[in-house]
Amino acid sequence: MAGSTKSTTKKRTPRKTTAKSKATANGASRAFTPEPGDFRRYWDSGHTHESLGLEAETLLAMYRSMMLQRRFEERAAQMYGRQKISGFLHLYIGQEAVSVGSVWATRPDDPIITAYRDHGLALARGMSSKAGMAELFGKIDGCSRGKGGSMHFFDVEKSFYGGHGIVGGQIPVGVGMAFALKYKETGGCALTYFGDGAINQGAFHEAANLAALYELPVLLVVENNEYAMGTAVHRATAEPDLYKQAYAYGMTGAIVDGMDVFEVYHAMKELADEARAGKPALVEIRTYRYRGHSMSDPQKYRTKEELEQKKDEDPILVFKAYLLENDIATNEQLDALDEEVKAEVMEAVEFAENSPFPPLETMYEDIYTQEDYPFLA
Amino acid sequence: MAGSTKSTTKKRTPRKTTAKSKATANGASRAFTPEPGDFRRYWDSGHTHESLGLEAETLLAMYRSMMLQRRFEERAAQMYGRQKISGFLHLYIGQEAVSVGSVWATRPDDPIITAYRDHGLALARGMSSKAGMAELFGKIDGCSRGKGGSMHFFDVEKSFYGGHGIVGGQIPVGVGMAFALKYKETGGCALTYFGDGAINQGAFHEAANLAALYELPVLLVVENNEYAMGTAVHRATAEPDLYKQAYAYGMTGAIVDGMDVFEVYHAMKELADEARAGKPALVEIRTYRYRGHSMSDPQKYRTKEELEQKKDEDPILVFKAYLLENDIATNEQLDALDEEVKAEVMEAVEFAENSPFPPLETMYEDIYTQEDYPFLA
Amino acid sequence: MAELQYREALRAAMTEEMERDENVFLMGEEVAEYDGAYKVSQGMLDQFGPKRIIDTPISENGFSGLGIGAAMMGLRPIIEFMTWNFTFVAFDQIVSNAAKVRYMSGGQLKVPIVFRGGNGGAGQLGATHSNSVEPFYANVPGLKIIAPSNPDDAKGLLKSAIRDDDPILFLESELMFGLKGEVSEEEDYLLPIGKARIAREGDAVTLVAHSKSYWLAMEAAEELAKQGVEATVIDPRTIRPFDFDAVVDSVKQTNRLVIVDESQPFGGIASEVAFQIQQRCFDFLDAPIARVTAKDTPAPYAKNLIEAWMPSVDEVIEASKKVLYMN
Amino acid sequence: MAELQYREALRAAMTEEMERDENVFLMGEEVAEYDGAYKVSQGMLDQFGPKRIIDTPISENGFSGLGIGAAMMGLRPIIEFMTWNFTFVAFDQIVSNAAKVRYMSGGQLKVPIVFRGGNGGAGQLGATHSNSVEPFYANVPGLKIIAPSNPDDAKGLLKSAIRDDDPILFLESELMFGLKGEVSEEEDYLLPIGKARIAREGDAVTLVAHSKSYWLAMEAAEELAKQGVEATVIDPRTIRPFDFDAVVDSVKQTNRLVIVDESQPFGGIASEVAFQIQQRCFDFLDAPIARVTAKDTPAPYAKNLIEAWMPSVDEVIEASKKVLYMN
Ligand SMILES: Cc1ncc(C[n+]2csc(CCOP(=O)(O)OP(=O)(O)O)c2C)c(N)n1
Ligand SMILES: Cc1ncc(C[n+]2csc(CCOP(=O)(O)OP(=O)(O)O)c2C)c(N)n1
Ligand SMILES: [Mg+2]
Ligand SMILES: [Mg+2]
Repeated sequence: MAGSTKSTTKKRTPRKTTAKSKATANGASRAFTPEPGDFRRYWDSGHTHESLGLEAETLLAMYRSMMLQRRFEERAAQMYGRQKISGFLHLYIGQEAVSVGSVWATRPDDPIITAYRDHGLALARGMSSKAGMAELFGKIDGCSRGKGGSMHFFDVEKSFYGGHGIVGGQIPVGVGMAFALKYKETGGCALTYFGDGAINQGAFHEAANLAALYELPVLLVVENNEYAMGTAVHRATAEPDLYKQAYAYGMTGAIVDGMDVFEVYHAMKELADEARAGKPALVEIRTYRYRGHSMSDPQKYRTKEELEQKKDEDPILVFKAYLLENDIATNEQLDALDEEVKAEVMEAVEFAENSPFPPLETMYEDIYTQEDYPFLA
Repeated sequence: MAGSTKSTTKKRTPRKTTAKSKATANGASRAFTPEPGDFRRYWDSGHTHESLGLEAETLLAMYRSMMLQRRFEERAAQMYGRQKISGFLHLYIGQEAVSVGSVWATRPDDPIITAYRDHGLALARGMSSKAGMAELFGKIDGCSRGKGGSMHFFDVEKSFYGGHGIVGGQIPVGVGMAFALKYKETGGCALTYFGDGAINQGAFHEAANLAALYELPVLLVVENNEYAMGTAVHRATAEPDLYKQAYAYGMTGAIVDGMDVFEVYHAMKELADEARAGKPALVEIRTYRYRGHSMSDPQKYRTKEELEQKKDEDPILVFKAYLLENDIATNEQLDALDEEVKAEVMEAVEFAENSPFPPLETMYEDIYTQEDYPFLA
Repeated sequence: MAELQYREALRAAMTEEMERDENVFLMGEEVAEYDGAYKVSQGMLDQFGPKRIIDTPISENGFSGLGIGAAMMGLRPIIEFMTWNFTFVAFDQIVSNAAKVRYMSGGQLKVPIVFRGGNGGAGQLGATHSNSVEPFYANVPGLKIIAPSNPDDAKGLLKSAIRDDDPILFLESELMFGLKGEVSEEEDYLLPIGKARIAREGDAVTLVAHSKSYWLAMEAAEELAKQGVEATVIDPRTIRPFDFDAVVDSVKQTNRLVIVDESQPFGGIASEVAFQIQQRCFDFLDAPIARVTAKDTPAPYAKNLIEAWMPSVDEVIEASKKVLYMN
Repeated sequence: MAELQYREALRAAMTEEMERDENVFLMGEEVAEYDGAYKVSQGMLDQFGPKRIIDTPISENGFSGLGIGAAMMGLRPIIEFMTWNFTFVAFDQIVSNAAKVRYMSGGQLKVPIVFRGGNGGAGQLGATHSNSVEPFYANVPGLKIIAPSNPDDAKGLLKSAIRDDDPILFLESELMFGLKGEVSEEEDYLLPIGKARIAREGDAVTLVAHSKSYWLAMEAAEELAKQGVEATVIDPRTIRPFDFDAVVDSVKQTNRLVIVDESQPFGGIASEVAFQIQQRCFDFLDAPIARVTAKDTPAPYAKNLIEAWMPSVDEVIEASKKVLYMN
């Protein structure tokens, strides 16, 4: 670039910018570093149950919930094979530390909303396995009266708001739940879950901005299980560190080890409490799904080795090892607990099997609150 | 938090994260700073026309274009008052350094797409003022045959792809134009403009991610004129430094003084050349609109003082001062140029006035390429 | 009775309901500090404060979803769209969530929300800004759709809509916001959702028309009356559910039907009304059902074109004469 | 003739057109490395490479718009939607841009793009995943809509669609992807867009049915034939423009019309066909036009409910008998 020393050359008064820049001269480096974001790492923190203030009893309840989710879904997969269940069935297996860590870290009436991979969070939050299994079977005693199926579990009494099938579509709704909590000043925090694939939906962007702008009590939790169907994160998202997107909204961004229930617990507790005070966060939980995306997934997008290696990190095995090594439970106790859970699931299957199909007239129910709505014939 | 010194406590092997964390211990600070983004500042750089390699002749052409845009729109506003023009009319007055800096910095066949505030970019890119004015009048010789109006200027021969009325809707389209350039290996760069309000649309987020993911030759240029209708940026966007959103896409983020045509020129040239090589950027140009949002805006959202102060920064006045102070033109020359431009605009008005309304049958033209499409009667 | 503008009637409805129920709030672009893009919410920020009158970013998908979530939790949001054209970016929230979440939850949830704003042509705004959205949303079970043609209906129906527990799309019109009319001063003036209004009775032909088109139908009816043809004019007021019974009753008298509907024709409201009436009044019809709609093209900008594009009084008269075999 | 699955016919059409014209490319979720969610694009990544077979993020609005921009610049994109349900998040791009940009530019631009994917019910998928989108898009001038019922039509029409210079919505069906049928081996097998196919001729009643519903109509016709009732079955194949002439011609013979249309009823295709036919065949109709559609409710999950919700052969037979006054 030609030098410019002409003395009459004048520049107008510069306008202010909010960003601090390094010294700049004609054409010189104009790279600069704006204020860094608020980023947190919940990983390898060396937590113990004591450091987190968790009683032995609580640990066993958490472990039981993880097992229940696992066994429930293993059985559901089997029932799918027997054509008792139809449509899409997305299993949560491998992600149970996320649901359990979250639920135990938050309040029973903190509303939860998630996508179609919803069995785990629903059961963790206390949905009865009977109502869940009956829903999969499409029966009238299902949690959604047989109208929703696997992708649309609901249990509003337990503050579980679904189960949503359109990728990303539940994120603004979750932010709206937070809006209601703030409006009513309940002190609650809305827990809004979605997948790594969903973060690429415009709905995420709009919802995140609204959450931050209105200072809503919400955690936007992205369960990064490394794949959206067959697409690895880095093939879908230009910046594969998803938590960094928090920066765009001036929001806290956190990365959490989702195979470690203690890390999830700690992160969700701390961040939810900040959210209650009007400081929402984007929480990226790194987890893994051991099964295919849905029931008909050839899974060519990952190697057997990858899968095997990941199985070493199985959050249930890891937690079990912790319980044993720390003398919180014996092997026998845990086996008994497993048997108990299996029995519960078998009961749920039986319940679902015996529950009637929804009577045909229920097709026209639960659409409008208006009783005499005149449907077209 | 209770201390945890129990010696049997074991932790499983930690998983890797991509982010470097500060030393963490139980409950200790887990805040961390990930790699910084690629941010650039084009502001107060002390550029001169020589440092930018711009000839006097070029400077005068740039100045003329800025004046043409200004006079065209002043006259259009007058014609709106006389009800020669109807519908929405969004004036670009104050933002002319953006259009001119951009167009002169890039190639004539680099496709441009923008929102409804489109007169400035269209004229800068060489649309005839006659075709523009006739479009505003809704006449058959208008740039869009009288079918588009102010919000939908098109001049495809000049690589000007509109003029789009749905806020944010043109952003994915602009990224698609870049996709075509890359596919065809033309070396072109798609220039995609939108407002500060538009950045809050999901369309921006999806488009930005696609641009970065596919390494498309595109500049996403947000013309931050401080308001979206009556809403100041900080009331609509949680992080009012819009350029920071680049970080979410691992993209270059730039902030540019949009009242200084040299800064815009320099930024657009440099960034477009990087984009041509597959490195798209989000370019925030800080500018200002002197007129109301559209023609019926009471403008209560800003003070007279603010407006007056901003008028001191008028990009045309600033540029004019530069031309005079650096002996590139005399006052008389610039006045003559102004007269010339005014005459051109008057001719355009006359042309528009005399152009016929579109014949009624043109209503059914330009919808399908198919000649005999059977429209419903 | 008080004379109010259409926009004032809407404002009165919102204000009264917000005074009555603190769970009602209003959210949308420019509704608060700007007093509303079309001044419907003028002064409401002053009265109710920023907690309940809330400006949004230009994020229709986001704040529609936000409203749905808030409604699921027991609030009663009124979501203003600057116009219904901009709901195409929020289509998924309205169709997949507002309409379906009650069903998919087996009735555990309800979504008491009102989405409202200007619909249809509004002058020379071009193709992206002149959509009538009835054909898109009327197809969707789970929604209710209201489109009042005058200030009185606007007030009575909006109040009912805000109290209704189902999601409601409330279609207004930029071109009618300034329209003045007598509005009931009854306390708690509530009009029933789903009931048509017989605006005029005549035995020669039935004209069905809602929202702005209603005024075309009325003007045409006056004109026809001068020519000795007395028309019944029915304003359905609600699009979903549609008061087909009212039309059936009338057609059984007049044996002729013209539907005026500013939507684009393919599968619009007029088509559905025609289907229902030919089914239920087959033996009563003396002529094919006719419709007057926008033309089957995108909306043009030029003054002469957009005027030709929109349904007109002349076209209504012509269609009426056609079903009467008068031309 | 070769026997191909519906998905293979689609693949053959895309492959041939991509071999012929290097400006054609395929983009969508899982179309490349995964070989397509429903294996329509199986092997195409291997043949054409990643420049032309492109996986996308789950960003329907984004990549629809991307396709439109690419088409405006002279490419010929094929955009696969995993299903049409997911286009509700891309509604604005399709309705505001693909359909209108040519008009708003006064004809300077064209948008030669094909959007394609599975449409309608596909088993027990629940309300968000069972939409028939015809009622939404057919209303929009600027678009063309094609919905083939068999592999032969799928191939011939998709090839024509890819060559067509207008934006085309191509509606397939998850439940038909495995359907086998004879497909012409003619080189450059192109079928005309906008022309119905008369699949069966009979003089008692006309059945109009597209896509999956076509097979219901055919089965009902077989059943009716056993009872001595010969039906004409018309597969319109294209929804916009719709070949009303073919239906008119037939109804003038049969005097009775039943439309089978898996969409939800209000303002669906059936309504528009009914409007047109009552208008053009008023004096020929011996009975009210009947329709068989999905029920006017969101789609339920339970097996028994979803079966009752979808149009069925029995309902088509019943409707046919009704217009024949046989029951
Ligand atoms: C808008 C939309 N597009 C596409 C789909 C189809 N689909 C269902 S799940 C899925 C992958 C989502 O991945 P992710 O968000 O990572 O969640 P995960 O399945 O891993 O839990 C896709 C593409 C959909 N349901 N909605
Ligand atoms: C999706 C959508 N929502 C709302 C509008 C109405 N609208 C038109 S312009 C505008 C403000 C846009 O502001 P900005 O993006 O900053 O651009 P500027 O007007 O400042 O150039 C709004 C809300 C629209 N056209 N499209
Ligand atoms: Mg995932
Ligand atoms: Mg702006």
